[in-house]
Amino acid sequence: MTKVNVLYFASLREALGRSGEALELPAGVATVAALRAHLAARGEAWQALGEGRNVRAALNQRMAGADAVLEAGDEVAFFPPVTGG
Amino acid sequence: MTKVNVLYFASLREALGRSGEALELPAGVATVAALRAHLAARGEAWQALGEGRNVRAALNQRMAGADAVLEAGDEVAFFPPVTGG
Amino acid sequence: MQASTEVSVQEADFDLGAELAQLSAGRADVGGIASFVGLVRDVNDGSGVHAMTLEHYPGMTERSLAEIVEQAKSRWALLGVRVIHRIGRLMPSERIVFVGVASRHRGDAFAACEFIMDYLKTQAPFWKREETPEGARWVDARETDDSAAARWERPAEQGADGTWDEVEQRR
Amino acid sequence: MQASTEVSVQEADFDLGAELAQLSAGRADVGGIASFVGLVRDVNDGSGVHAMTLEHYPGMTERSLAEIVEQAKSRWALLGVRVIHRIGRLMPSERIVFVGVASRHRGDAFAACEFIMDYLKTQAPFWKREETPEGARWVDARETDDSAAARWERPAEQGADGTWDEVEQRR
Repeated sequence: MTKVNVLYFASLREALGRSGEALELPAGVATVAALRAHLAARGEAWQALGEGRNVRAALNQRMAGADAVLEAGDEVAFFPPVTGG
Repeated sequence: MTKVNVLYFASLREALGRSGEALELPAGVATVAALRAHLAARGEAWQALGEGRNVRAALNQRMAGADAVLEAGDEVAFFPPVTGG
Repeated sequence: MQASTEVSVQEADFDLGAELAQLSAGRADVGGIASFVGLVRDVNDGSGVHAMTLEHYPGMTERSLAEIVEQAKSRWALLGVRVIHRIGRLMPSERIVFVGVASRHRGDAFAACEFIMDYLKTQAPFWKREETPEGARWVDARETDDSAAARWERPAEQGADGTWDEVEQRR
Repeated sequence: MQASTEVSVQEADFDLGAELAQLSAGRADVGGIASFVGLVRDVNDGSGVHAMTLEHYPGMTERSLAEIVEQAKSRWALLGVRVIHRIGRLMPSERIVFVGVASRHRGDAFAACEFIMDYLKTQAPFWKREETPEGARWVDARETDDSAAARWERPAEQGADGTWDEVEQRR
């Protein structure tokens, strides 16, 4: 069982109506990209995570590529491009 | 009669032992370069203005090239490359 | 030794003069301090802005700012760096961000200061939400910020910090 | 309107925080302020420096600084500029020069601030005399300052301000 903690920020947090969730990864969901596709497949608001949407990801508080591999206990965050400064 | 005011700054002022002088331009001395050569020809310390020495000039408080033409009442300054900031 | 006070993420405003003075306090080897202050503008993308709220990703924010500072220190000869980024609700003309860099020579100070700002703009997890007469809106990321950050990339480093978009483009 | 207070050549020190605040006082269209402060270092070219005296060319100094500021304003979209250069005898870690530039966007503020510093270093008539254990000495101009200024030259402008050296090289 691979449990991860997922966080959502900014417009994505607003669109999804939540700031995060604890999630058990289904079989076959082993990368950031796979997790994103899995979440987008929930439909409706979750399509904000769908392909073509400008979404960034962080794995354990570091910017992460789509191929980054997930492990139990990881913190995965999805958010729009940053706009600070 | 073309009278100009000549100023010397920094290491040049020190080398020449003066900060300036009123000067009547001899016949044929009509440019910044000619004035510089005329002054250098005074010999000894004045060779600090000689060819090959790194000297800058200003005409009426603007950086001036060697070919700048002198007129009566002009303020001509000679100094080493600036080192402010 | 300085690491603990180099980066601050805070709601409170700060004293610019004091922060700048701190960068050369008690030492006489600093030749120059380059700094940048970002302020809330009352107009953005053609709309009036009467307030702005900055959301961030606690933990990652501090970590990413610290990493950006470390990168700057590895590229230029720096004697001191200070980064302050505010969060929460801010009014027009209030300060958002401060970056100050001390060095022996001005070239290093300028380059590192601009580098930190450019990277902060594209790498640090902050998001701006503006209140306008037409309602609240999330600020869109600017392509000019991406290109500003990209000009600092050295060939050997490209792709090293593979963001999502870069990875997608490589497919 | 601002021209009268944009440039100061003075013996007195100044309040950095107040100068920076002044650049965006009473307005909310400033998005960023880039600034630079130059300080007296206690070591230069391998010698200890226990004091420095700045000589200048009264009249030309103010004029050349004002012209440098005007050039910067013609090249970038600036909302405010402030240049302060001190003269007289200064001790290590004392401030020598301040350049602050306000703009809507940070790119313009950074570029104009660095441009003004680079031009000031090569065009404004100031000269430094250092007191060292080996005696007093005039500071030599640095070639790196010339090349720093040269990178801002645009093809159409080259030679336009023909300094002596340029003219000599053209012979």
